[in-house]
Amino acid sequence: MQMEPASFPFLSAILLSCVVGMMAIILIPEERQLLIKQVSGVFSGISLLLSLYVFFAFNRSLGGVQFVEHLNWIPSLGISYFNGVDGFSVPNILLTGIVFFTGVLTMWELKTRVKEYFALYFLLVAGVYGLFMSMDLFFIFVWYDVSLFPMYLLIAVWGTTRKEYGAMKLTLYLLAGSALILPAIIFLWAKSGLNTFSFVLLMHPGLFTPSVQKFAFLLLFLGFGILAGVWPLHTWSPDGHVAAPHGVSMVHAGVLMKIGAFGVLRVAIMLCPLGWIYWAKLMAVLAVIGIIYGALVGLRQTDLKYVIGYSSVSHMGVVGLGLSTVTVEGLNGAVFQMFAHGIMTALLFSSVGYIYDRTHTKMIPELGGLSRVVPVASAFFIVAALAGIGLPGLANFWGELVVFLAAFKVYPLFGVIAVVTLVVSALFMLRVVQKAFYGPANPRYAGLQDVTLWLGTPRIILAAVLLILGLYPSLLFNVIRTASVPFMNGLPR
Amino acid sequence: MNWMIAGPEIFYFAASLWFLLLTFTAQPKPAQNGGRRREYLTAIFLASLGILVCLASVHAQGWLFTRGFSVDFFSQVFKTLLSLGLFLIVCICGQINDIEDRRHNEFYFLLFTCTLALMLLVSADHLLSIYVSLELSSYSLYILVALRKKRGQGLEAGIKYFLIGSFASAVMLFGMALLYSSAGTAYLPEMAKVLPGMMASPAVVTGLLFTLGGFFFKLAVFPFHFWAPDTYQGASNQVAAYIATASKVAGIAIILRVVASAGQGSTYLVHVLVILSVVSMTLGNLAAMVQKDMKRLLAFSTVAHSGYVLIGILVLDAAGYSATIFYALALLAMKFTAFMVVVELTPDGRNLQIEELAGLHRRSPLMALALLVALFSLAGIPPTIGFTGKFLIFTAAIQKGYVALVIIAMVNVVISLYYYLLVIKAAYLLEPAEALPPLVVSFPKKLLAGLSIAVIVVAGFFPWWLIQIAQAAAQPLMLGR
Amino acid sequence: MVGSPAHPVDLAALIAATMLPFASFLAILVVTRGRPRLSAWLSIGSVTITLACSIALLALHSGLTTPIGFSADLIGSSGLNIPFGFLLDRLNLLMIVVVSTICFLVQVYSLGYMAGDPGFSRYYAFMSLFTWAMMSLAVSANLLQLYFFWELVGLSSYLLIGFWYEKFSATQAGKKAFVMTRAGDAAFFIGILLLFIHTGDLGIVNLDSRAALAGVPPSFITLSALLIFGGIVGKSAQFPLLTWLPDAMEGPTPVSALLHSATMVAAGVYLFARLFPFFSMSAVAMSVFLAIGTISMLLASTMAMVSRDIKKVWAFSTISQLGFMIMALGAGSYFAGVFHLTTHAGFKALLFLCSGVFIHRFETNDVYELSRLGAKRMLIPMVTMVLGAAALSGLPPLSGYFSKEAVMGSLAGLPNPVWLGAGLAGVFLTAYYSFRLIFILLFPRETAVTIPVGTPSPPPQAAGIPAGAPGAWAMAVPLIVLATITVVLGFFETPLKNFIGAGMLAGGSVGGEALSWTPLAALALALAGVGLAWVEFGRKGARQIGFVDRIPILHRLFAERWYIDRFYGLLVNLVIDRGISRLCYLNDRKVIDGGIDGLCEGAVESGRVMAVLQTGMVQYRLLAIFAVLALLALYFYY
Amino acid sequence: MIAPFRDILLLAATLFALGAFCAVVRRNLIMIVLGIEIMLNAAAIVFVGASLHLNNLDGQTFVLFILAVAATEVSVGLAIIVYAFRRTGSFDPRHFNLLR
Repeated sequence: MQMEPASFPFLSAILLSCVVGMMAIILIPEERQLLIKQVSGVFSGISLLLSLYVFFAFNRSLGGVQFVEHLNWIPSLGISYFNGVDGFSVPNILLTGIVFFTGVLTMWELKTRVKEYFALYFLLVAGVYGLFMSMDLFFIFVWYDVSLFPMYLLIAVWGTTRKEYGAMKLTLYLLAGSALILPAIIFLWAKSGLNTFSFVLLMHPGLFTPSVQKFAFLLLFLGFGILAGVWPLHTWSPDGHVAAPHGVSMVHAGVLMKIGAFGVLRVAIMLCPLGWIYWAKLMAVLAVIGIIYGALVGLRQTDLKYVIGYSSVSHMGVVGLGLSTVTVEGLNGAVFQMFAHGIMTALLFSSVGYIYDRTHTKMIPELGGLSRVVPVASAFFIVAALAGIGLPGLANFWGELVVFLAAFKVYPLFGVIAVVTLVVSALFMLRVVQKAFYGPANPRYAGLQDVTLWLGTPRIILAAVLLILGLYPSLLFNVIRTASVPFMNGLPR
Repeated sequence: MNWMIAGPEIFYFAASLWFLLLTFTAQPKPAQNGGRRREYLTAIFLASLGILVCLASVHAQGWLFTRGFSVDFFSQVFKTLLSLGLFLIVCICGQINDIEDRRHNEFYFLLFTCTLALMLLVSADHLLSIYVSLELSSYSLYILVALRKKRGQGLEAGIKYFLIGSFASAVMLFGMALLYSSAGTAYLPEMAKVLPGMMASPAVVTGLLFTLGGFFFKLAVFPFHFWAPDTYQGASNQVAAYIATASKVAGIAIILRVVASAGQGSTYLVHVLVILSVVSMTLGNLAAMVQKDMKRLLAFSTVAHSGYVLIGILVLDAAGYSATIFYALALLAMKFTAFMVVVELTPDGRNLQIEELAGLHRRSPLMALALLVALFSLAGIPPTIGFTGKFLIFTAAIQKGYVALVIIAMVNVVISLYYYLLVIKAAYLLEPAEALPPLVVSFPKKLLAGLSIAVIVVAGFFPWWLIQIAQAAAQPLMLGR
Repeated sequence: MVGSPAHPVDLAALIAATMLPFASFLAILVVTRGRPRLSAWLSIGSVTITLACSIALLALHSGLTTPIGFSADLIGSSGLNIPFGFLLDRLNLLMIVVVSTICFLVQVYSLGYMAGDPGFSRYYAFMSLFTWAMMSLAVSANLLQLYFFWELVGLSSYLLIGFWYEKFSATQAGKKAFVMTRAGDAAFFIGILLLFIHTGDLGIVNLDSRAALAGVPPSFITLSALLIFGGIVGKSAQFPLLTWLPDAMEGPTPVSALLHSATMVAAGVYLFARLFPFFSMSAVAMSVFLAIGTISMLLASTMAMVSRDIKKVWAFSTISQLGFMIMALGAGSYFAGVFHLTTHAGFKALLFLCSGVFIHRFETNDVYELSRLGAKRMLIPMVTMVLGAAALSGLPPLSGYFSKEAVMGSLAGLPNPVWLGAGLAGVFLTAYYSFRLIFILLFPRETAVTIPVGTPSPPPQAAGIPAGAPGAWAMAVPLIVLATITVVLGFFETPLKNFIGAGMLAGGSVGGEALSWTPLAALALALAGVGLAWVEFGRKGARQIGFVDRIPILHRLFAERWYIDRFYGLLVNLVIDRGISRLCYLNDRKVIDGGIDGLCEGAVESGRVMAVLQTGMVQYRLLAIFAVLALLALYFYY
Repeated sequence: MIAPFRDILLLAATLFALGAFCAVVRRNLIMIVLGIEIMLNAAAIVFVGASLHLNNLDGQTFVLFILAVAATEVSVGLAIIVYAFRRTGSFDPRHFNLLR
């Protein structure tokens, strides 16, 4: 795993842009709401540009870990501020940048307590960025929790339905996850005997005995799995989605669930490959149940956000299935699906947000006939819904294709179940689109004006990304490949 | 024997004498505000002077009173902590209205004597000096608790605190007697050489257990925690703050010293400590979940935190001790900030209910932020000093192989987050029935709040300089053994 | 790899033919949504270029022997070498010409039909999306690329069926169509994955060559062939998944003409022809295809006999004709299937466009209403309708006769006479129901004919389309062109046979040796069908009630589409919706949530108990302390 | 050694148990303090016995200090109890149960 130090510390610059943005927002007086929004727009734009630069400047041929920044932090325990990106984390950083920028724009019409909202929002995204770029186990855990506690306040204060319950449930679930991760990380640190938390050193094959790897993998998989919405532990995510305001649920569903999957990939799989091979069957079973379960329960929902919540559970099941196949395609497909699902869910929530701000209701029976009244806004939702079904021409298709292909090689039965779910998810997504958007023009919402260009930009960006990746997927696959191929070759059989 | 190594003790002895003299001077009948201000200012001046004296003598080495009173880096670090704790408590004693004005001099006198006693306790190396200094600090605390204007609560708390305290000291004394009888000597360094060999005999073990009982009282560990909820609720806010911070830190110091010297060999002791730590953690967290009164909640969280401290102690090696010292520092900072907010919110000194926190974010954003940071640090959420403390303790524990214990501790962290979030929810979410006036916070208080937030967050992010101090402090413990 | 590499001219033509409609789709949606006229001409312009290119390609490569290929590596992921590219051989050339002609004619026709509709530019956007998807599907070199566009065709059919989304029934039909085709696509997708895992390369040319598949076990070939056939069943509305096509008539009539008669549903048959050598490797699969083709052919024709809605009749007839094509291909005659596909595209589009004119003029779908309102007075549509119906039933001079005869020839070649008998019955029924419709239209009855209750009266068409005069020529010209095609195409059978037959790769019998009497028998049955229709509907005194209507049970069976719809409704609502997902939802709410919330309540309760313990009297506490110390001391002894 | 050290330990242990029992059972605050005094004396006895047994004077000095400190403890305790009596008029610990 060769490392290439960064000429200019881009990764810390991204982190800095979030933290400085937060400070700037805190300093602006509460009444200047527009100024706060503009400042947050500017800073999120900067972080997006930086992550775009990192994505395109990432040397595809060299692979390995790039843009490395290393700083000793607590030498006695071997903890170091060690940032770097490889094939797996570059797409996620770009995803965070996009969802962050569009999330800020989506909440442009927020009126209540704007300052605190954006300050906490920046802190949340700083935590997410930190986790994706850090190569030090200690810092992965620190950033994981940093992104956790603003989530509580964001949902509890600005949330919608059942916000206290949703916020408390979400925070306790995620903290229960961290209650499993921390012992595992320290256990690995203690068992390695190298007195270092740096991920690259711990990845040295043969460092841990198989029994250690199995135990640590189980703890890490359950810990991060809670966040990734693995089947039995997923009930917090629909409640969390529904309770959160749109900007937050964009980041929440779009990126936070990816932290869970990324955590499983980065910490659990790369550090304990034998554990991974041992537990792969369990992962596959839980993932497939998640896929079929999310789609089926989605059928029953009458609240738009619940539908999206359960569809995210189903899509994260696809990611889990990809990870559980212990093959190169499985990893490629899973990481691609993480990216595609992130963008799609962000678009879904952003358009629901727009509709909710106008109609003040998320219940599908009350909506209906919107397509005639606000054609462009509903068009965005329909595009996202089609991406959700996995229609070719949009990004999700490639993720699911590669994952199902890998799944077929290893678990043919699970592959069949997963493909059949495509039909069920088509049914429930189109049913939502039909009930909420088609049908006779609804007199109650006659007065709504359609989305203006400025308000539409976040959704246009997201839809464009979905389309570009749909037509030219190797843009992303080449990056992911640089990390998955060397990792899988080095895997002890 | 140069007396200068006992510099801090001498200074605080002089300060308490000064306040004793002040109590004799006849108070002008109408104790107008000026009088109270004067004592407050002198107290602050003396406390800050005390910090300087402690800092000056940080590197003092040596012993006094035929080795009964040893001064090393470990004791000096704790003395500085104690003087810092006293200074902070005195700062928030700006307007104590739940203690009559004419009692203020006694109040400060007792505070300074208690700090003196704790300093003696920290550097006590002989059973006798431990016993004497422990008793001295307990007695001054009993009276401080009973001083409260509201007769009912203060008095009842005082009685309960006294009864359980004296019971615990009796148990400790009996333990010490047994230890002395079997070890043949009362000096801790010699006992350290003799005791590990005799861990098999029941007398030594029960003796050690009973002795630790006395210190567990100070730390409010499981069997001896009964006094904590009532005392915190009954005592005035400032006294409760003092008990939560200073006396807890001293308790940790003396347990470290005794365990480091006496407890090396025995697995039995580790088992006992594990049982006590798990029970006190779980009991503290569970009971705190249903509390309505803010101080009672903080009391139970102290019981829970003593459980975490015990994990650090039962590791019985340098890493564990340095983690516990760091955790003591963290406790001081976190508890003080929490109590500072409680004091700020109740100028008239009444007991703060959690509902009364409603609308705090609007009334004074700084105090709300301070409460938020303190509670998240108490819960152990990463970017705070509390997390680093817990993290160090857990690394030490897992290195010795206590993985199950750490998982139980983490589950307790989850439970504790639940009730901390209830408090934060009250502060940030609930709106008060009638719009309360915005809280006016004087500039020094704002500065103090800002400083404490900075300490908690900065120590959370760059803890390395504090960890070095803790590790250096842990060395003397290991040297003698 | 794929035949001789295409030189730049072919490549440019191909890219223009396929990519231009996509460009116009994006342009219309983004730029010219506001101006309907401009977007209409943009779309028709791109279709004309596509038509020109495909005809040029056909002319250029008429003598082509080996397929021309071009491929680019689009999805560069490690384990997957799935090149995307174009493939040109005789079958493609024919298919792209058929598709582009029909698309061009329908788009011109829609100028008149859709004039004044609020969603006019959106309609043309979706039309060019469909053209792009269909053309790319026809020329795709790789099975996965074919699947890629296969689903896009499904998407455009969903969008076009549900075009008038204010109508609930339209959106319902669109959803039903999409989900049903999606079910078929799922099977197709699994088939592709199996193929990819076992052979490693999805190139169509590779799959067709017997050598490449030598190592693969035959049982596996049958399995993947059946799975891929699942896709064909879904797309071409064959037996299990046929009920979505009649509902798809909710969409505008030009859409039904283009998608649901000539091109989209034909994609399934095209795929069959495309992989014909692969399928023919397993005899078991071929017989299954034959059986399904026959069942759907007979089933659909029975349903057509009772339907009152003019578009639904033609929809059912499309299903049955597709059944014929699949029977022909299943019987091993490659040419018969492809030839029937081409001719059917011609006259079925013609029939739909004529009924479109009637609906456009009289705004009702009901045949009896149309005849009473004087449909027969409109000269051009009536004549072309009769011509189309004649071609459909296989009367001699028209193209239908030749292709039907080729199909019958292939069936005759089979050892088992059952297929031939079914085929002949099908010919008879086809003739009967098509001329039943013609005679109802030609001989209107003043009295409202009472039909036994239960036939679902067709919903009125969206009334928003004024029967404007200016559009008349735009609707008439395509009719005339299509009519000439149906008449002329029949005589091109032999050159087409040489073109298609010769170009065929190794294997595949080209039509068994025709039994002498089958064409005569077929003709006789067709005439008999027409005669019966005349007796029941054409004669002066006839009460225009079909022989089936007299038997209510049979009538209801056919009207209810053999209760397949009801079965699917039951399956979706009861089993999935109310059954499983309700269970899952309850499980979610009660079991998991209940469990964990219960755990938390338990913790809080125990907290309350602990708190109460604290408030005991002082002495109890002392007792407790002492007790604990004693226990710990005792513990030492264990 | 007049009496073997083990007997002294036994005596002290019983005395300690008696003191504890008295502190726990009696319903009068003063009697509780008295019980605790007995426990302190039991400890003093062990100290004296140990110093005799070990022939070193530390035990004796320890006892002197215990007596002094026990005196201060009683004075502080009784002050609070008398103060409580003047306020609530009863010595019964059951009355002091206001804090929930």
